[in-house]
Amino acid sequence: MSMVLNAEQCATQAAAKKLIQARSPVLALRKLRDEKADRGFDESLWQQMVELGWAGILIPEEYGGLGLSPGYLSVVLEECGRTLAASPLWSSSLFATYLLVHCADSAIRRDTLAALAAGQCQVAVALEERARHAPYDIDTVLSAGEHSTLTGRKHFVVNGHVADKFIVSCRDAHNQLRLVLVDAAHKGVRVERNWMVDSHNSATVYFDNVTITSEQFLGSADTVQLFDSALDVARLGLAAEMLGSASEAFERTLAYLKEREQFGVIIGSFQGLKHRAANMFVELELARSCVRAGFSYLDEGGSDATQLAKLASIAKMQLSQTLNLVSNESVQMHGGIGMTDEHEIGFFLKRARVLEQLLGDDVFHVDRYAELNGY
Amino acid sequence: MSMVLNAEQCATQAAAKKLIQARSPVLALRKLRDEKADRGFDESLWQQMVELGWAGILIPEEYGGLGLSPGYLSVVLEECGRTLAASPLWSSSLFATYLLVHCADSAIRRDTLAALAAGQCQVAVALEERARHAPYDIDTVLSAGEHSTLTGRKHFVVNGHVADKFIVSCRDAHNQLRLVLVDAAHKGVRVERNWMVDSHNSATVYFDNVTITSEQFLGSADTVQLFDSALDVARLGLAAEMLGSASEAFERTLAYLKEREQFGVIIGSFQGLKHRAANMFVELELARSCVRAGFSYLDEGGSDATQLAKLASIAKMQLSQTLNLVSNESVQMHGGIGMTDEHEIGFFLKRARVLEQLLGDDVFHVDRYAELNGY
Amino acid sequence: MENLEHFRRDTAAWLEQNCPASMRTPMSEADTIWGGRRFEYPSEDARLWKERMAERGWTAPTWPKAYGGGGLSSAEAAVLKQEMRRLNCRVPLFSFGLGMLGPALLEFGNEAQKQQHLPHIVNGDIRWCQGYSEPGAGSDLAGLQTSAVDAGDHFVVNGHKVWTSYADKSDWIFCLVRTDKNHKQGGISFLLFDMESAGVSTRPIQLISGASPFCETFFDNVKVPKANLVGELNQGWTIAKRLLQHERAMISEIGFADPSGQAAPLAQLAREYLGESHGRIADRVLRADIARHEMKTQAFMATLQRASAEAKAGQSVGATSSMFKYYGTENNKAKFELMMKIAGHHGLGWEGPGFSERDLTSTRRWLRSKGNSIEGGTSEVQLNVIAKQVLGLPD
Amino acid sequence: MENLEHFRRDTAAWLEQNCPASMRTPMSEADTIWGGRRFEYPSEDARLWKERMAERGWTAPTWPKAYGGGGLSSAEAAVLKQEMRRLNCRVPLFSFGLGMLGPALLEFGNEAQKQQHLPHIVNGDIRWCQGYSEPGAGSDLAGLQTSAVDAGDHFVVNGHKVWTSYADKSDWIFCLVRTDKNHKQGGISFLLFDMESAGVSTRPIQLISGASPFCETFFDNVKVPKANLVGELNQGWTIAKRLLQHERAMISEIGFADPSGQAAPLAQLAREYLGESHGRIADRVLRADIARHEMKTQAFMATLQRASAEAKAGQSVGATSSMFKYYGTENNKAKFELMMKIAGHHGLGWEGPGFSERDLTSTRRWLRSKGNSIEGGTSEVQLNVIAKQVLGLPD
Repeated sequence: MSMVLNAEQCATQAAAKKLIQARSPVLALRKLRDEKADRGFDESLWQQMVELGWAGILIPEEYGGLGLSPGYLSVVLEECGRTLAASPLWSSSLFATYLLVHCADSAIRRDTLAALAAGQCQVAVALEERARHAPYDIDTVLSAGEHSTLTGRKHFVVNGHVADKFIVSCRDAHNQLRLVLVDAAHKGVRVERNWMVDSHNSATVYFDNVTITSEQFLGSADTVQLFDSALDVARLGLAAEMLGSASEAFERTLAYLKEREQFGVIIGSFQGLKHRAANMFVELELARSCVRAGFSYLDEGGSDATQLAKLASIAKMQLSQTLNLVSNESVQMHGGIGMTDEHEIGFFLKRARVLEQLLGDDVFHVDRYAELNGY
Repeated sequence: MSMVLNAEQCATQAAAKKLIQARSPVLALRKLRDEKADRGFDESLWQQMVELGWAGILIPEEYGGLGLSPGYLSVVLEECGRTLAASPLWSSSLFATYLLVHCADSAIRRDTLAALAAGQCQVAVALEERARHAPYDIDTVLSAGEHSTLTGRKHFVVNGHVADKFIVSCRDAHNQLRLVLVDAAHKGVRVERNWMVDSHNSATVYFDNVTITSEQFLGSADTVQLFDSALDVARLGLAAEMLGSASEAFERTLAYLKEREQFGVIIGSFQGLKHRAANMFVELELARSCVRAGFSYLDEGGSDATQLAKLASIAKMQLSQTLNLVSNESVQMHGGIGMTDEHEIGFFLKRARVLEQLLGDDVFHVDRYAELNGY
Repeated sequence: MENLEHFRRDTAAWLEQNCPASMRTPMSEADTIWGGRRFEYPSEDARLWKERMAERGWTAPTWPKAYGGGGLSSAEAAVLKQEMRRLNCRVPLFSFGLGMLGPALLEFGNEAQKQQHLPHIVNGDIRWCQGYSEPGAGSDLAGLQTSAVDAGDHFVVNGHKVWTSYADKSDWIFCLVRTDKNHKQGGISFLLFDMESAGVSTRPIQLISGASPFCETFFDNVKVPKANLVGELNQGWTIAKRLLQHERAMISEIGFADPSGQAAPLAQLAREYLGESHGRIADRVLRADIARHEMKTQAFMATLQRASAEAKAGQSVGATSSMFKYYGTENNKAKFELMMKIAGHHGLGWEGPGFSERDLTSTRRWLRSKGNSIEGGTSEVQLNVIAKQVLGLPD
Repeated sequence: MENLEHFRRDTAAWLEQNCPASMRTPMSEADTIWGGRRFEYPSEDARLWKERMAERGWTAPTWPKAYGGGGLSSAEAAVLKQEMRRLNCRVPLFSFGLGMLGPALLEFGNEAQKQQHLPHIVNGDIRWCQGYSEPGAGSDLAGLQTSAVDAGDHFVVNGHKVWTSYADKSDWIFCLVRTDKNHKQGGISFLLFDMESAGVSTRPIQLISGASPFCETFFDNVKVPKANLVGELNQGWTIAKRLLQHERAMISEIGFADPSGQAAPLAQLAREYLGESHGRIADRVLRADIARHEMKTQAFMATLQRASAEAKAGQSVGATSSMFKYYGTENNKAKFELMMKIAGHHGLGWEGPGFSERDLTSTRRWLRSKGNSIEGGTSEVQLNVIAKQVLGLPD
């Protein structure tokens, strides 16, 4: 595996950093929060992202996308993580788009991909029904019969209240996992926005006897495999975003350690804090390697599902653990000022726990890794 | 609970400290090891302990003992822990004796107790058959029929090769747990001494169709309860010994931190080491409290088996964790010299892991505590 | 001893007669009677109960009668406390004046200051706040820069305090100020002044967990009469240190005394959110984490018991307050982190209908817990204190 | 490029022809060919193989031919290594002379020293050991006290070294000595001398894990000719630092390259010792600990890969050797601690028939692993280096 970014990815990252630092600093998230912004993200910034092609990175050129590998999106997500920027990039342009790109051909798929690439549509994946991540432990059902109907309740649906369509996981009459694409405007769909600790978008979505036609299915016999791969790619995307957040929180804290004086000295000169900072640095280096390993595998066309699963679980575990550590240490090392809402470091702590829980925290992925290895 | 030692216990502790520091410093264990001493402990020291009444602390006065509560033995064990002193105090005078004192009356019990108090007999409890502590996961069987016979294999039998008798756990024809008292000299009993990392005694004991008569049974319908309580008392005894070892290793390391110079300063002035030392101190304080809480409960006649079980599991968990931490940090903080056999600190590391595993490490007791609390 | 039993009977009888029924129900933090000029009593009973107790000086039972206190011996005060607890009587008045300034004035104040301030504290007429920390003086409190400059018969105070609890609701402040720039600890004085003085302003601090009692307090050429200096000029550090001991002990209790009793035990939460298998919490790893946490908490509580028993037996180990502050707060933070893991999605709500009240409260409490290991002396400071004072490690 | 392929073909052909069959089997640590005056070759093939390689200078492929080396370019040396690996050829000679002293002499030695020593290192005639640490100079190596006093045409060396690997089996020593008491780093010189010199004695060090290659080495008025000084007087620290970089890199590999391949994976050990339930390791907590450990190890190995890729791409982050030394050794210690938990009673054997060979080996390896975070710069020193050199935190 190459383990390093190629020149184009470096360029994409530089462009992303420039745009996001300028247009979406942490202050932007604070404003969205304080103003209780309707959409929960900056629509004009999003359109700029679309113009840069980011919404279509994964989408084949025939549908108006760039047809690139996920590694190109990872560097953008990492930059989003640095400023905690809110956008549909992860939920719609990575997670949902990956599912649509990789499912069987159909008119609905073609139309949706074209709309996604053009930034005219957003899709959210509605999967969670339990307190903790459990993609296969679901009660949402698809009734049998000539006219299937979908009934269930999904929560923790990222960007759910601004989505035009949902990809919904459910079980059919044979208890098989199915994925269906449902219009948000469809009769029987109800969306309830949740106000989360990290001020990012999340919703509860209710499906009450929603009529489903055969064109709405994603995948067929291979649904589980498709869903698993998409989950793993999405987990790697989260890991990239978390890497950005953890790096930024660490760097801000490091700067504070070099600037804050107590007892007549710079507090960064205390060995107790130095050793903790050095240990965080090492964990961050491991974290970066996990993210790179995962995306290198994808970029190089790796297609073994188990290998991808292991890489994704390692990355999500390492990033969850590291971001947890760094976000806690950041507040502690900032001292009193870190506890104030006025200071930005607390935003990293809040966002951290959401990112940790999304698609499984370290406890989930440790268990899964053991499972994948057959013990 | 009183949580503090009474005046007599303080006096016992002082006497124990004096004798053990003088007669059984760590150097004594080294000698036993290097000379591969037959008995594995100092017989003359043991006789002195017997003369001081320690072998009979738990034994009623009618059998020649002192009839005291286990707290009196705990302070002696703590002092033994300080110098890693080898003796049958824990295995025979606490664990086996507690079982005999609390089982139903019988001639064999009376005779054995009298011999134990007089130091004329040593009893070892033979219970383990698995890699990790698992008192109820056993294959040793007691055949049905007129003449019962005992067949099985026990390992990790502390002081097994010097024991005159064994208390053996087994399952009868109804799959009920039974405890039987077996003479080491009995036909069909074979003892194999093991050379352990801590240079203390441990043996594998084989029972091959050993004839058992009804007088040899300890307890009857209440065997499980008797065994559980004895295990818990023995666990508290280990915790007391571990408290001594951990305290001593910590104090030696602290002294080294105050004496060793590198880079022109006392290494104990480095904040990184200071914080770790302070954290160890706190864990040791918690450890001491757990030991005191357990023995206070016993000394005050506490008789609720579940309460005792919780106190014992908390103590064994906390001491296993603390001794693990302290023994590792002690070697690391001593640096290169801590790695040499010539220095005594390594003996604490070696003994630590044995004490941790005996009757369950922290992982075992955490699971048990959850079980005891019904979750 | 006989007198004490006599006192107990009289006290019980008086309490029975004078404590209104509504003041004998469990109270939450929101029911605290702080007193002060602008305080609005939640009920007539609350006011009555405070007045009756204050009249006897029993809001400050051990303070001398001369200053409005109860004049009780510590044995009598203990009996009063026991009887109040037995009869479920609410605390009639709680304030920093009673808990912090009063004891300091009794020890360090002059006669005029005691006469002037103590009776108003006992009555709850005046509510006090504490002006200690500054933006540049947190762990290093003695580095404070708020200055009091001698201007003849008064000082002129300028500066900026932070973490002033309830500054916006208080009437007076006891405040550490710098009166000598050339000596650090030896250049600090302890001043009292009215928050209504010209030049005093406050601004509430929003925490990561939401609204808080904390304020920033600004002093812009505030005139303070010299009579309001407690103790000698430049000797305020001694008083400050005495007060900090009280504060530290208060915060370490956070971890183990869950005053509201609202928090569900972790195991119960886990059953609910993680489900069961074979009668056990389904996720065995989190189950073990819960058990381990509860065991550590038991070990910590046993240590509190032992310290108290040893203190009685005269065997105290020293620096126990640092140990309790350190472990209690770290353990409390660990509890909330574990709770977050158990609650998963449910632990991530901020407001609105998607989450239960319990979920939303626990999110805020998780965030608030991060401050425990910072306020009242950081964990790092506590470890330094243990290393130095208990372990004797060199600087 | 064409030349390189030519070289590859020739090399492969030569190796095929000259490497004895018995030298193309897997080797264990015990098969290492150290060379030296007293070395006993395990077989005639081993001697032959070393001699044939040494004759071409291929025991030191990149050293100049003038000193007996192979004179290969680094590209050619890489090809040689690849071909040897492909054909399973054993390493013909391994020594501190080849790995440590040789490169130092090439960089810092004078012509006479190179002529005198390098050919013997290439041939394996002389075995070298390293005299660095002292009882009072561990982490603070520059605090060393072994003195070399000027006595005209020679130095007189007195002192006490520890952790001298294989001192009892070596012929010569490269040694740090103090030649100026008034300057710390600037008072150290780098000397070479024969271990058969009068006044040199050694004593093997027994470790907590048992026998070891380490020795204590004592110098009692040892005469060393001045010609044996490498570099300038009092400039030895520069050479020492260069050599330490090599050592650190070697030790950090301990954690991830299990050379013997004997250690059973933890999961396999757990299946055996803990049993299974529902097809999984029965103890779910230890199962999770194992998985977490293996994941962290994978993350660490990915970091080694990335560092190597970045170094090639010229993006190196710096101080990577400290990071690898720190994490590799701590992770290795954690692995053995976990193994101890899994093995329970089986992990506690020392010798005798009650335990399997695997069990006994793992006990020793667990104990030996404790030294990993001490030797070659403690974990604390590595963290200091990272804090200073990478993070730029002040002293």
